[in-house]
Amino acid sequence: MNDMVVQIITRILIPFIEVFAVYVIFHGHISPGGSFSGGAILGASFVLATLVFGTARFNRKFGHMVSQLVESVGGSWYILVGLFGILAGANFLTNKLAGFGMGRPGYLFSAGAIPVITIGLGLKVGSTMVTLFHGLIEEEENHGDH
Amino acid sequence: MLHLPVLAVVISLLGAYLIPLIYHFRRNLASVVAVGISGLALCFSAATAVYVSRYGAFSYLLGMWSIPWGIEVYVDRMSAFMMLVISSITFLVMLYAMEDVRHELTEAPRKWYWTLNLLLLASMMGVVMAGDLFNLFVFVEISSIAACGTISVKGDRRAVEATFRYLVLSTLGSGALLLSIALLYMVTGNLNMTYISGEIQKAAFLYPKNLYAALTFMVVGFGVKSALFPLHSWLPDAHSAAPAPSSAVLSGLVVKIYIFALFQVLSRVFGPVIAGIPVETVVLLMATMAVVLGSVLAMGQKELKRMLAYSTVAQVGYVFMGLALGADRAVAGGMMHILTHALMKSSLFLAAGSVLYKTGKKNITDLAGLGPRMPVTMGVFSLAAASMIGVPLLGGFVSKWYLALGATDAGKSFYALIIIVSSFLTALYFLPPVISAFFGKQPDDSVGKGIDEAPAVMLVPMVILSIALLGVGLFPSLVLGLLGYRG
Amino acid sequence: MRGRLALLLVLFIGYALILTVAEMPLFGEPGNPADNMVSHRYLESSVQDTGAVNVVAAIILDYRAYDTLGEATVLFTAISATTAAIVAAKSRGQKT
Amino acid sequence: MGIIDILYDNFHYLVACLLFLIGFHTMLTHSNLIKKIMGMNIMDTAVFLLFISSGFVRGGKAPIVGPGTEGPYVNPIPSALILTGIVIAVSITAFALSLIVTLYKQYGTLDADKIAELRTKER
Repeated sequence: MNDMVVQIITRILIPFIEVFAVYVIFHGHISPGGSFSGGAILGASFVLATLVFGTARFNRKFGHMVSQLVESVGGSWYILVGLFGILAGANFLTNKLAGFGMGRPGYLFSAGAIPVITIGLGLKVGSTMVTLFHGLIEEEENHGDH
Repeated sequence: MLHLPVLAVVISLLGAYLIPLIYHFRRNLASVVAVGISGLALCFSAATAVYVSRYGAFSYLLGMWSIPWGIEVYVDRMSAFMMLVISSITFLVMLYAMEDVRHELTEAPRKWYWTLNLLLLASMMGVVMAGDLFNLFVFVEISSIAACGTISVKGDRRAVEATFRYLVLSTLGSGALLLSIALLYMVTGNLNMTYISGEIQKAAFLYPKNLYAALTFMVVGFGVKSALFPLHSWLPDAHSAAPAPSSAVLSGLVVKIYIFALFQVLSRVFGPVIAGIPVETVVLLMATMAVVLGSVLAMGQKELKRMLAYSTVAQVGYVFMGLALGADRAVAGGMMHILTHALMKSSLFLAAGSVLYKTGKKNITDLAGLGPRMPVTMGVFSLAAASMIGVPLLGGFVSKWYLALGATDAGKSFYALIIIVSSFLTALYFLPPVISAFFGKQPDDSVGKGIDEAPAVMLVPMVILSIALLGVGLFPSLVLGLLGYRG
Repeated sequence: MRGRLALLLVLFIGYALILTVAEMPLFGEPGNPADNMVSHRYLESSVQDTGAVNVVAAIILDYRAYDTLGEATVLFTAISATTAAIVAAKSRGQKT
Repeated sequence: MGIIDILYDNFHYLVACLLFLIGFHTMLTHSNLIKKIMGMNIMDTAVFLLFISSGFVRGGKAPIVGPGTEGPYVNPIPSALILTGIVIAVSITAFALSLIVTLYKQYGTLDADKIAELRTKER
C-alpha cells in the first residue's frame, strides 16, 4: 500500500499501540486485560505494519527466526516458571507457596509468578498472531522459500 | 515421585516448544531429541505405573490448591495403564518415523512433524489423567489439532482435504463438548469431576433435562471424535491419507483416548445418576453396528491403508462394547483391547508404510509375492493380521476372549455371538492379502527386482511391536495385573 | 433434500434446547448452583492467596494455571499445524 | 412460574441456543468452505455466550477486588474459562483457514461438493 497518508499515520500510531499493549500486558493482574489481550494488541500492531509496508519490508526488520525464537522461549518460559515450583519443594506451577514474593496487592510488583508468566506469554501471543497472519498471506506471494 | 505423571506431560511439551529452535541450529538433532524425549516420557509413565500398582491411585494438586479451587490430576491404575500404552507406542512409532519421514514428507515441514507428534503425546497423556472437566477439554483440543496437523503435514491434496473434514467434524464435537461442560457447570457449579458427581444427585432432581442434554452432548462430542459408528465418516479418509507413522498413532491411540475419556466422565461424573438413563444401551447398539458394518465395509476396499482404517472403525466398536457392558471382565477386555489393538494396528500400518517405502504401491493386490522379498515386514503384517482375526496365543485373542466372557457375565451373550461373527468377517478381509503375499506370484517380475527389506531403523520397532503382541498373548496376567484385575 | 433433513435436525435440536432452557437456573439470580463456595472463595481470598487484584487473572494464571499452559500450547499447536500445512503444500507444489 | 416466564427471564440463554442452531444449520447446509468455518465460529460463540451468561449475578460488577470496591461481583470462573475457549476457537479457525487456502490452490474451488466430486474421480 503506497499511500503516504496511511504510511505516516501508521508510523505515528504504531508506537502508541505497542506502548498500550505493553501496558495491558504488565497490568494484567491489577486491571482488566492480561497476556492474551495484550498479546493480541501487540500482534495487531505488527499486522498493521505488515499491511501498510508490505511483507518484504516487514520481514527485514522482524524475520521469521525472531518470531520463532519468541514463540519457543515464551512457551518454555512458562514451563520453567512452573518447574521452579517443583524445585522449591512444592507442586508444578505453584505461586505463593513456592516462595514468589507477593508484594503489595494492587501495585505493579505484586502477585508473585503471575506477572512473570504474563510477560513471556504476552510476547508469545503477540508473535503467534504475527506468525499466523504471515502464514496465511505469504501463500499469495511467491518470494522463494524462507 | 508424585510429580512424575505431570512431568511426563510437561517434558513432552517442553520438547515440542524447543524442537523448532533445535532444528534451526542442528537439523539432524531434532528427530533424535524428539525420540529421546518420548523415551523419557515412556520412562516416567513406566515409573508411574509401577508406583500406582504398588501404592494405589493418587491425585496430584497443581499449584498446591485443594481441589474444588485448583486443578487435580488423578492417576489410577487405568490411567497409568493408558499412559504406558500411549508413551510406548508413540516412542516406537517415532523411532520408525525417523527413517520413514525422509521418504514420505518433504524437507520443509519435517521439524513440525516432530513438534506435532510430541504435542500429541503430551496431550494424550494429559487427557487420560485429567481430573477436571475443563482441563480435559483443553487437552482434548490440543490433541484434536495436533492429530489434524500430523495428517496435513503430508501436504498432498488428498491429505489436506481429509484433514479439513476431520477438523470440521472434530470441531463440531468440541462445540458439543464445551456446551455439555457449560450445562454441567450451570447446574452443579463445579468443574472437578469428584465434586460434580457429589452435586449431581441434587441437580438431577432440580434440573433433569439439563443433565440429559449435557449427557447427550457429551456422548455426541466424544462419539464424533472417536468415530462411533454413524459418526465415523471422517475416519477412513483421514487415517489412510496420513503418513504411515501418523496413521499408526491416529488409529492405534488417538481414537481410543476419547473413548477412555468418555467412559471416565460417564463413570466419575454421571456415576450416581446414570442408572436411570439408557445411555449404555445406545452405545452398545452403535458399537454392534460398528463391529459388523465396519468389517463389511473393510471388505470392499482396494487400498491397503483404507482397509486398515475401516477395520479401525470395527475395532473401536469392540472397545466401546467392552466398556459399555460394564461387567468386570468386559471392562478388563475392553482396556486390554485398547492395548492389543494399538499394538496390532500400529504394526499393520507400519508394515503397510514400509511396503510403501520400498515399492511405492498401496493397493492390496500389490502385496502379491512380496512375502519372500520382505520377510520381516510381511511376517509382522501376518502376525498382526492373525492376532486381529483372533488366533489363539496372540494378544487379539486374549482381549476378545475377555470381552466375550464379560458379555456372558453381564447376561448379554448376544454380544459374545457378535464378537465371534465379526472375527469371521475379519478373517475374510485379512487372509487374502496375507495369503497372496506369501503364496501369490508377482504378476510382473521386472517390477519386483531390487526390492528387499526395509532399513533396520524401521524394522526394529515393528519387530518389538510383534514381540509385545506375542507377550500379551502368552502372559495376559501381566497386563491384567497392571489393570488391577485378578481373575 | 439435504437442506430439509438439516432443517429437521436443527428444529429437533432446537426444540430440545428450548425445553432445556425452560428448566435452567434463572439468569442472574444470586443463589444459583453456579454461585457457590467455589466462586465465593475466589472472590474473597484471591488477594491473600495470589496477590492479584484481578480475580480473572488470579484464576487463569494461578488457581487454574495448568489450563492456561494448555491454552498457550493450543496456540503453539495451531501455529505448528498451520505452518506445516502451508509449507508442505508449497513444497509439494514446487516438486511436481 | 409458567414456562413462558422462565423463557422470558432466561432469554440470554435462549438467544445463545438460537445462535447455536444458526451456526449448526450454516455448517450443515452450506457447501462453501468459508461459510462452513463461519458457521463453526457462530456455533462456538453461542456456546461462549451461554457459558458466560451463566456466571452473571444481578447487579454484579467486573471481578476486580481492589480496596474500596465492594460487591456483588459476577462469577469470575466462566470468564476465565471462556478466555481459554476463545483462544482455542481462534487456533482452530486459523488452522482451518490455512487448510482452505491450500485446498483452493490444489483444487481451484471452494465448494465442498465440487471438491468431493474431484476426489471420487481421482480414486
